Amino acid sequence: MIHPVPVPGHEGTYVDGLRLALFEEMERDPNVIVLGEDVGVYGGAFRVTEGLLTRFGPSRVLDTPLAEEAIVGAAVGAAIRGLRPVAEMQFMDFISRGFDILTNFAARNRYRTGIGVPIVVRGPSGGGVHGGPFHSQNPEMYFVHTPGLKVVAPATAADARGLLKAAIRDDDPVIFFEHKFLYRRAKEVLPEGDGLVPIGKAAVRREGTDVTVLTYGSGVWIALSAAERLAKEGIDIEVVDLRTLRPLDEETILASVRRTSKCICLHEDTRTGGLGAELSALLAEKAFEFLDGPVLRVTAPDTSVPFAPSLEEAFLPNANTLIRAVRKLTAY
Amino acid sequence: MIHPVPVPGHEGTYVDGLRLALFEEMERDPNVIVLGEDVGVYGGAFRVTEGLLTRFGPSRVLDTPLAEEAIVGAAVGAAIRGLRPVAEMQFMDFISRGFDILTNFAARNRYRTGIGVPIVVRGPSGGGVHGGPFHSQNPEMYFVHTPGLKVVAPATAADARGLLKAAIRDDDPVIFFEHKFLYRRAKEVLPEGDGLVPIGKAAVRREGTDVTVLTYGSGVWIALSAAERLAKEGIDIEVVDLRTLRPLDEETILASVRRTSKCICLHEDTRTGGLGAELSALLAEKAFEFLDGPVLRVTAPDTSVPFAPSLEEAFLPNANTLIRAVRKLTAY
Amino acid sequence: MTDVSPEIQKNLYRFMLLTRLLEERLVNLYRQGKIVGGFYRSLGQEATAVGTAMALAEGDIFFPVIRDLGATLVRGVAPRQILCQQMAREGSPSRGRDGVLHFSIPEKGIYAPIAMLGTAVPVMSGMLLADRYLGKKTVGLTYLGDGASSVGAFHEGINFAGVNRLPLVVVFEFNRWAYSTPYEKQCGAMTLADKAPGYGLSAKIVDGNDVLAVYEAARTAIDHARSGNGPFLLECKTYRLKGHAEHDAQSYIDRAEIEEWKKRDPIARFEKRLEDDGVLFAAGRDEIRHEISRHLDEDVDWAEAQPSPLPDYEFRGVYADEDLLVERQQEIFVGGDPS
Amino acid sequence: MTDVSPEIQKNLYRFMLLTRLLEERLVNLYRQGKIVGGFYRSLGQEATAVGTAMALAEGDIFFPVIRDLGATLVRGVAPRQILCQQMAREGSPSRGRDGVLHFSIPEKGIYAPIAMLGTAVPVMSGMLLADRYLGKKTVGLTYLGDGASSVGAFHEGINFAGVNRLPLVVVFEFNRWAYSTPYEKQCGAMTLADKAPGYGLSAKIVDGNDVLAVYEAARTAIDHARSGNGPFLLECKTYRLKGHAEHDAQSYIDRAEIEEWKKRDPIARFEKRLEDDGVLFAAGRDEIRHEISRHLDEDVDWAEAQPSPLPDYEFRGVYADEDLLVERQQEIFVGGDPS
Ligand SMILES: Cc1ncc(C[n+]2csc(CCOP(=O)(O)OP(=O)(O)O)c2C)c(N)n1
Ligand SMILES: Cc1ncc(C[n+]2csc(CCOP(=O)(O)OP(=O)(O)O)c2C)c(N)n1
Ligand SMILES: [Mg+2]
Ligand SMILES: [Mg+2]
Repeated sequence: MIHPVPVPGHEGTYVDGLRLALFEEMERDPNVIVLGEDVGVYGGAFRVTEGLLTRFGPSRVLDTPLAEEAIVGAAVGAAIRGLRPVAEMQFMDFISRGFDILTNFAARNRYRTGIGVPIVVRGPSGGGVHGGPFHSQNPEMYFVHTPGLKVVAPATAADARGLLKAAIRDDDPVIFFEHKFLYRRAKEVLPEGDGLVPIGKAAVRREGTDVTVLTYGSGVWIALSAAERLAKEGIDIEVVDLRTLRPLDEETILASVRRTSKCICLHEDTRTGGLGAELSALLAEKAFEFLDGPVLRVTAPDTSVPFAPSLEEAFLPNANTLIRAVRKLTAY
Repeated sequence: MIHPVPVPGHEGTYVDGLRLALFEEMERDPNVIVLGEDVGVYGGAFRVTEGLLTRFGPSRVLDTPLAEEAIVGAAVGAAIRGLRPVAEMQFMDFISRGFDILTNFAARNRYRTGIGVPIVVRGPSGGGVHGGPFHSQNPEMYFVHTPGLKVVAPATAADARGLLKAAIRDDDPVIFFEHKFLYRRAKEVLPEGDGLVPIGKAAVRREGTDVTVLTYGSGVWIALSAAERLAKEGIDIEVVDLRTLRPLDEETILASVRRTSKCICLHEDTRTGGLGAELSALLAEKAFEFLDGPVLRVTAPDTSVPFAPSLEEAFLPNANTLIRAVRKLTAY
Repeated sequence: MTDVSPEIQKNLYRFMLLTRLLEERLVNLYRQGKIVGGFYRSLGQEATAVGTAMALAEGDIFFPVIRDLGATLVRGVAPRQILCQQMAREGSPSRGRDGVLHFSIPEKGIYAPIAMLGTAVPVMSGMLLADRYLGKKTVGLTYLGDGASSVGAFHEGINFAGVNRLPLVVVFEFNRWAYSTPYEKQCGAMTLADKAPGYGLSAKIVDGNDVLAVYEAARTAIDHARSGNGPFLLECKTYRLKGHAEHDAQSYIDRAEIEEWKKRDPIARFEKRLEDDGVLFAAGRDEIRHEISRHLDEDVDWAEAQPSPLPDYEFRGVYADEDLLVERQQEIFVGGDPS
Repeated sequence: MTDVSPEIQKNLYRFMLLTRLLEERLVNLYRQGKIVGGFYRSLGQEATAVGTAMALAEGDIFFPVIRDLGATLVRGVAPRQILCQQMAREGSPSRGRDGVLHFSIPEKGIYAPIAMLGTAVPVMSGMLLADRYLGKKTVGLTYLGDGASSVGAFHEGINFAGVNRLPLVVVFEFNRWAYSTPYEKQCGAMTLADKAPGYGLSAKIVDGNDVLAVYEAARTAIDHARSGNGPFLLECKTYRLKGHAEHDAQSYIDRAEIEEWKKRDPIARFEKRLEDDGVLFAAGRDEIRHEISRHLDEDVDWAEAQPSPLPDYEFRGVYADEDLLVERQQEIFVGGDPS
């Protein structure tokens, strides 16, 4: 029993957005293939690829051995010969096993040889579901730091669809971080039409005048819920959903911070060397004169993601930690 | 014909410093072992382990198969059972193949299980010798971003010795980035005595009043040569050699920047998400009120390290690029 | 006839049964929403985990993977520790920091693997290298599913162990499935033991649902390794009677296949054999079962009464120097106040 | 007697000789400091690279590694391209961005590997998967040293290729050494071909210094792969007569071993055979040699006259959109002025 394919113009979850994107792109372009562990018969550990095998057959939907380097490597090779492979990591934590080929083969091939590698490597990242240290990671920065890759991290169902479609059509390797906590929690009407969302463009999710919060993935929802509570205190924050982490949408980021003059970077990834660092450096370089206070970071602490719900809750940034930072910054 | 073991109190190169550290530590502690590709009979591709096999025998100096994950994994296992393994990567670029075990096993073991993993993974990084995209990388940020690891990057011969000794004695996993361009170019008298240099302490290599340059590895020498030329223009820069990249010596960094009020982060690693980002964020958080100008970054651009000397020269940051940034910042 | 003592035979039985009954309790708790994260059963595979672990000597070491609950019990882990572990309560050997069987109890020779399958092989090789250097006669064991055999870390690790003739026994828990992926899609070799010549190793295939056969084969493998003959690949042919985890209804498997394997249930088979050989009869079995059940009831009550671990908002314990970077961690809670 | 045509035999000879003479030029340039980076010879291994590449059909693809200069020449790479590549001059197929044999010329079926040995195997598997899907009958070939066989990526890639029955031929260039590491320390298996059963593959061992034998075995392997029988492991037993690279004096090797292998020089052996079989005599060989030498002299002069590539201070070409991030790159030169 396969769940029906989601339909544009109707409500769908984040997973629906991803599924729809895969169906639409595979329908549109016969060179799009999907490979990964349990993506075929089973439809993926989180059911993102459900129904693809039935519709597109085993030559386009491949159940692979348990071997991420083979999955990523095969995707790279297939891309070099003209296909548009979408490789699933069962959990994004396991991308560590494809790290070498991603950062050294996929990322550098165009610069070295002129031949692009249009792959998408996608899968669930993030915490909040008690997955413990190896099923909750946010390993995006390893790839943001690697020239040649693009990194995308949608926060909404429509973006999950629109960005995945854009990632598949992109001529460069895209590492696509889905957030598993949002898989069935983020819902909305999926837009009519092709719903493409361009890579490299941030979205202002809430306009505000006092503080800009730069964030992505689960952080967007944290920021929006904090915004409501802060509004009651008369503090008006602007929430920028970065959506693409590499390349950053400097225009939107800078426009917002130049207007609010205060900025907090919020992410679920650990602190040191996280995206907040790059954002802070960018603002130092390009908005220094506009800043009326220090750029703050609200992030996870520098540990592994603990397993017990009580510990994980303390580990994850949330509306409270963000609100405290906003208050501190507005009081500055 | 093995080169004689370097002697404290005499001049030695950066490689001599490393060799001396290995000899001294293996002599001191029978639990120190060395493993890697060609480290035994051949003495290492860059001769850092030369003579160890003769002195300490094959049970402590292991020539391994060509397999970095096995090397790193075996080091981790040996450390868990009480040894202090020093694993060589023939080039630090190949650490990508041990990435999973380093970032997931070694880094997280103490937090997860209470059992520490006192390994050192060391090897040559950096460009300037026309090694091309895979023999010139500076992959330090992947490890700075990983909680549980320490990251060290000496710039001088004495530090190469003193920090390697400290790394071997450290109870946590240390990723030790040597700079191959400095291997035979950096020379000085290696101090008498044990010459230990503590992890986590930066060194002010040159005091100055106008601009702080935060840097490490090859950057230290670039900054020192720029400083001389800038002095002739009446610009007085302070050069801070970070030495340890994780944990950062916040005290020294902040003291310097609070004094000079201006800061440039200089590194050979690529720009986006490089250490400069973390330093900039740190200063935003803790020295915002002291800054009289934007924190600038002088780094390599976001590409692979190109092979041709003409291209590599354009890629690597140098005294000219630093001087231009200093002038811009002092004029701010 | 076997030369395995009745005492050991009864223990093999006891630990298989304990595994099954403990897992049944855990399934109940799972259904009540009390288990944290997924729950992975070893139903039908108890003989492999128990038989191999029973063959280890004091001081030997291993990494359990998802279906090796039985092995940890054999080595003396208390059911209440497992219950706390799976419910993420105080008293769990991982102190709530990790899940499933990811915990280290060095005194019992148990080490926490990471989730990345296959990585245990190079790490175990290093552990054995160290022990040999330190003059210990340790044998080390890694459990690997048919799926895990595809991981590059297995290759690098077993090759390293082979060259260094380390006393490593790889137990292949061949249960035909890796999540939903059948062996035909996992590997082109007839059997996993066929990998042995590629590393110059010895190997043996054993009926993984015959606990006596597993135990005897494991003894041979362990002796081989301990005697300095290098690693040994022991392939246990067994079957995963349940889905990958409790949420998985196994809809991708032909029911007939499952029914066929149910007939080879390792516990029922061993009961018959114990009876045929005159080692243990219905009354004795009932006694064992009742004793286990009684203890498990107490254990469940006790474990359910344990609190969740209290968060340490300083996030200590990442480095040997507990205070290292703690100040930085506190900044997360802007101003150091976590509340 | 062989059924290989005299034409092909002469070509096998020509390309082995071209490889050797070109490398001799390169060594000279190396001694003059004109080679950028290290220089790696294939002296003594020419038969393996040339014999295997000659067996490929038009449209087939491969990744050359450090000792496969001969294979690239067979596929039509011009010596002057190699000279420019090794001197990092304009005209090098990698445009000065990468070194050694790291360049891609898709029309000739040549793809640049990365330096991380073994990674070519999964990537080639993907290339062949794509070609099969696109209806092409491509066979792909990866060269792997005995050292490279230890890398996890080889394992994952060949297993993937085996399960998918991809038309992949792995040529093991078994030359006993990986840098200074002898095979005994590399792998516990008798031969690399012993890895085949572990993936359900066919394999063959061939005298890698007998170019005809290599060619014939490669044809068999390639036919096998192209006919849908899955990957084939072809182990060529050869020997690295020089050090790992020019800087390496091979002091770790017993001279007698090298002398022994010098006697099996593939070019001298083939010369004798050609003569015995009446295919090519001294005069014909001299003619070939002179022609090659004359061209190489011109090529060296030409290549030495080429300029170094000019830096592009905007560092374009990292992404498909050439302008992407270029502004950011220019900031490196604070203010956009690189001079
Ligand atoms: C490297 C890696 N990739 C993916 C996973 C996710 N995963 C966990 S268990 C599993 C299936 C394991 O199959 P197998 O090794 O046969 O063991 P079994 O479950 O059958 O006991 C998968 C895919 C993982 N743990 N590690
Ligand atoms: C993964 C990886 N580790 C280390 C190296 C460094 N390295 C380059 S060639 C080489 C030896 C290769 O030996 P082998 O595979 O036998 O090939 P051969 O040189 O004998 O042709 C080494 C260690 C590398 N290129 N890749
Ligand atoms: Mg299995
Ligand atoms: Mg070799």
